[in-house]
Amino acid sequence: MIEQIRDHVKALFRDGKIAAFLGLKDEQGSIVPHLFSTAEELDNGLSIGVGATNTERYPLASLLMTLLTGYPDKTFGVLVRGCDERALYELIRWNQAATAAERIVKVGFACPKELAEAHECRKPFPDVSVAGDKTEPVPYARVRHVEALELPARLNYWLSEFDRCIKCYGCRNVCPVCFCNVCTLEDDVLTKTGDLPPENPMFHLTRAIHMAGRCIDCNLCTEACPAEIPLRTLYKRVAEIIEEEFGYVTGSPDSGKSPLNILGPPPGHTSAND
Amino acid sequence: MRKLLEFSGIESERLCLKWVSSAEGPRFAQVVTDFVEQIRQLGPSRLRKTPLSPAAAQIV
Amino acid sequence: MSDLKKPEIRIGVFICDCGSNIAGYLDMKELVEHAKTLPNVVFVQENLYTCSEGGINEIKTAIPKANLNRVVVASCTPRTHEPLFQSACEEAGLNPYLFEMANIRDQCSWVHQREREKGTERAKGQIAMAVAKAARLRELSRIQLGISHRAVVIGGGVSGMAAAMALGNMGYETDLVEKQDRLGGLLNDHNIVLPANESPAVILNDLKSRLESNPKINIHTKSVVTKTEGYIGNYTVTLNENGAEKSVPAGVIVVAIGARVLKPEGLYGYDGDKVITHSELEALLKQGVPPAKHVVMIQCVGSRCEERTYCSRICCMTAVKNSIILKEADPETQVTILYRDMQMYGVENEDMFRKSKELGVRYATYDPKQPPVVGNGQVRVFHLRMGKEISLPSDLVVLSTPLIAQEDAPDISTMLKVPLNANGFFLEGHVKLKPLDFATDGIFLCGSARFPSNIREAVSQGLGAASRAAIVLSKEALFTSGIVADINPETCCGCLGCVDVCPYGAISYVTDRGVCEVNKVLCKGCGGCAATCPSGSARLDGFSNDQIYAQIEQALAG
Amino acid sequence: MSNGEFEPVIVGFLCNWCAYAGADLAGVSRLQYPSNLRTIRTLCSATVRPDQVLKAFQKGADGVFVGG
Repeated sequence: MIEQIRDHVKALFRDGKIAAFLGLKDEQGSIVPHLFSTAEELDNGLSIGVGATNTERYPLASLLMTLLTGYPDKTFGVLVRGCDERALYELIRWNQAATAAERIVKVGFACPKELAEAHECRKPFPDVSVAGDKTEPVPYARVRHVEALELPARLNYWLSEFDRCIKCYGCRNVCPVCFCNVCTLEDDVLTKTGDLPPENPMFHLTRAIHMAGRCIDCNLCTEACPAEIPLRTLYKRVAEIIEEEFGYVTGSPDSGKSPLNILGPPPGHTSAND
Repeated sequence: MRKLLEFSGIESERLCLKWVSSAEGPRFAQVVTDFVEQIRQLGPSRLRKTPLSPAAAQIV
Repeated sequence: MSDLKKPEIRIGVFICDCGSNIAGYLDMKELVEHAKTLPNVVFVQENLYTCSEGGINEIKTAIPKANLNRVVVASCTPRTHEPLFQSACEEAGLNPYLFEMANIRDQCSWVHQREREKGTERAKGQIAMAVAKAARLRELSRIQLGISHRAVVIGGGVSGMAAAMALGNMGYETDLVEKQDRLGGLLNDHNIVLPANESPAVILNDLKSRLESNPKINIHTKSVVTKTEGYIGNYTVTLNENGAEKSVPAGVIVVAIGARVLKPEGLYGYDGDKVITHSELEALLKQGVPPAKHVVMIQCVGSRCEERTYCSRICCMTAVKNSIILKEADPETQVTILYRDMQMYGVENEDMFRKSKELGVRYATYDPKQPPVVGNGQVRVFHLRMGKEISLPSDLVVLSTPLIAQEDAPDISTMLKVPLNANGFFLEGHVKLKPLDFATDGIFLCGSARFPSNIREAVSQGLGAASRAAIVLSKEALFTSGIVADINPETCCGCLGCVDVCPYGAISYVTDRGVCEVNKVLCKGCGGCAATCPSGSARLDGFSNDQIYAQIEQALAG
Repeated sequence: MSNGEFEPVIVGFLCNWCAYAGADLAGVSRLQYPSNLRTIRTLCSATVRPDQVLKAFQKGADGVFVGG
């Protein structure tokens, strides 16, 4: 699989289609994001992560945004899994790379079955794929577990989870679709900064609301959380609600405007007198 | 929003969104009366205890 | 920006008895004592009537005397009295946006008349909330705008003509823009207009000559509006007149583009010869009565159906009118009207309906599930009352088709950023309260562009729209409200959420800086942007997050 | 204050043009309703941010009413 990707990216370099390639690199055993600037460099450590259930995933989509802004006339190749591609779709929809969309060359690959299962991935492959065999989406069951609880138990469940929060903002920092320059969660008026635990459930529900129509279900937040708060379960349900209410699926290429940015009567609404 | 509250363990009935036009005084009174009654049935919010408990009040 | 550098916040609270309206139901002493304990409150006064001259003077005196920099009045509703108290603050040298009201009458004493204690508790809460908000108020300023005292009326039908005439007579330079080569719109095609029973030419010629002789009115025929820019008081409208482009300034724009008649292609064997529409019948009647002995009229053709759910309102009276004309020309002519419901509202229409029956016009209802069938010189229809199919001989079938929205309505809607409804007609600002206004300031609406209307309605709406417009034009200058949104360019991440949300098109994206910006003239202060902004960069002055949070905290402090 | 019966606190966000006016009209008509409501005037019900609703619950509101 890695060979296919290497050859493909080399061809992109050779044809002058990309100025550099944002991928992963094996640096003496640790896998880190890396910007490959020549075709030759690809021979030295290009990686897509090690092992079938590796945890070496990074928000490459948000790193790419920084590159696109920093080099406004360059085109970049980028390694994408299903989740990275969803993040890119969503970032483009939110105008974070709308004008730069044509400067992104996706080099996609399908995640192995074991990885997809480990993350219960809803679509473990990108639309644009050059390597790997597509595997089946894996359903995510945690939401139903929480729903099986009685209301008071649910609240207790969440409060006990949330109260472990140490406000490291890791969930936000790793999130590929968190693009705000300032974060509401650091707004002193909403919730005092520095207080621990944060005002719960408000603190985490506020973030959950901001994830509505944005979360692309990559699971990086839960992975990043040192307190092991099952944030994804919360955001997953939020995404379900958005889909139930508005028929909107985040991270798909053609869902149109975000439903949360439409105010006023839906199309077809008529005034009361006709 | 209501679905999120529900998922978090807060009764969704605690949030009420109603369209009341400027010409609907009686409806406003009725809506509020019904809503207050509904909340009475539900009992105090479980979140209320935290800020209003004597211990918390002392800290404040 | 530290709090230390800010001057101390000194709030004065004025609590109104409103005679016995408030004092009769709440414990005023307790309210006063409670208000004194609230943070930042340095002055509390009870007034018999705060809104009276005496009460206002007490506010004006107290501001300098107690060195107040925030004022809270606890009394009735800000919806009626806020401007009064704001101007009192302004006269005393305090920015009017440093004022806040607590509604302890309309939303407290009056609705809790039987609960003195609990009502007093609520009033205490509402006052505490108002004080908390007041402490966080910021000075805001209004923007003064110049005005172009001119109007553009789009559409030279009877409604647009009436609007232009009224505006011209009031002395405002008015450009009347008509896309056809003559004024009058649909009225040109009519045969006879009731109730005066006169030729439409009489009305049209009168209107035309008066328009033409008014030097304030510029008539542009064969002209279309191609572009509009600006905002209330300061529009620039670009016209294409006979192929030549030109721009005119306008303070207001009136949309009077009317409607058009649906051609019932494919319905009931419509052929424009033996099966025609009422407007085609009227064209024939102008030449003389057509030689038909058996006439069948079918109502609701292409209306009140799935594609067009509405009733076009004017077709019933048109059909009845034409049936009378046919009957009066030759009593031997058989006229039958097949209908679903007859809509003959008003005294004159009802009289006309009765007269048609006296003349022998026959009426039969049909079921839209079993519509009439036209063919072979007859119309077959299932007669609901008789419960069987009947066959009517016919040498002429006349179809009542609805007025439908103009083809260029979507273009004008996009150009002026004003909405259309599902049927393609323009959507007014408020069904009952703003029937001639759009939600966008400075743009008005009349006639069949809004909904099929008869001549009288079209004229009265035209006159109404003109007087709505004159409210703007008669001002020397406009002041925007200080309550507008603001986007912090430092923190805006350019996601365009606010641009999509804004119902007034007041936010634009500044491409080179990658941020969104509010046009404070267009902004109505609805705060939709503030609610959708993920980064909290958009803020509604006067209703900002910290102010609302403070109110929430106070509401729950008790 | 508490005399046994539970008195909920309800925060009401009222749109200036609709529900706030409706509430005023209820007052003008002297329609009686329970006094558990604390109203906050907003300029449009669309401005009520979800985090404001959450804040109200966080601070212990037993109910939140949004009137458009």
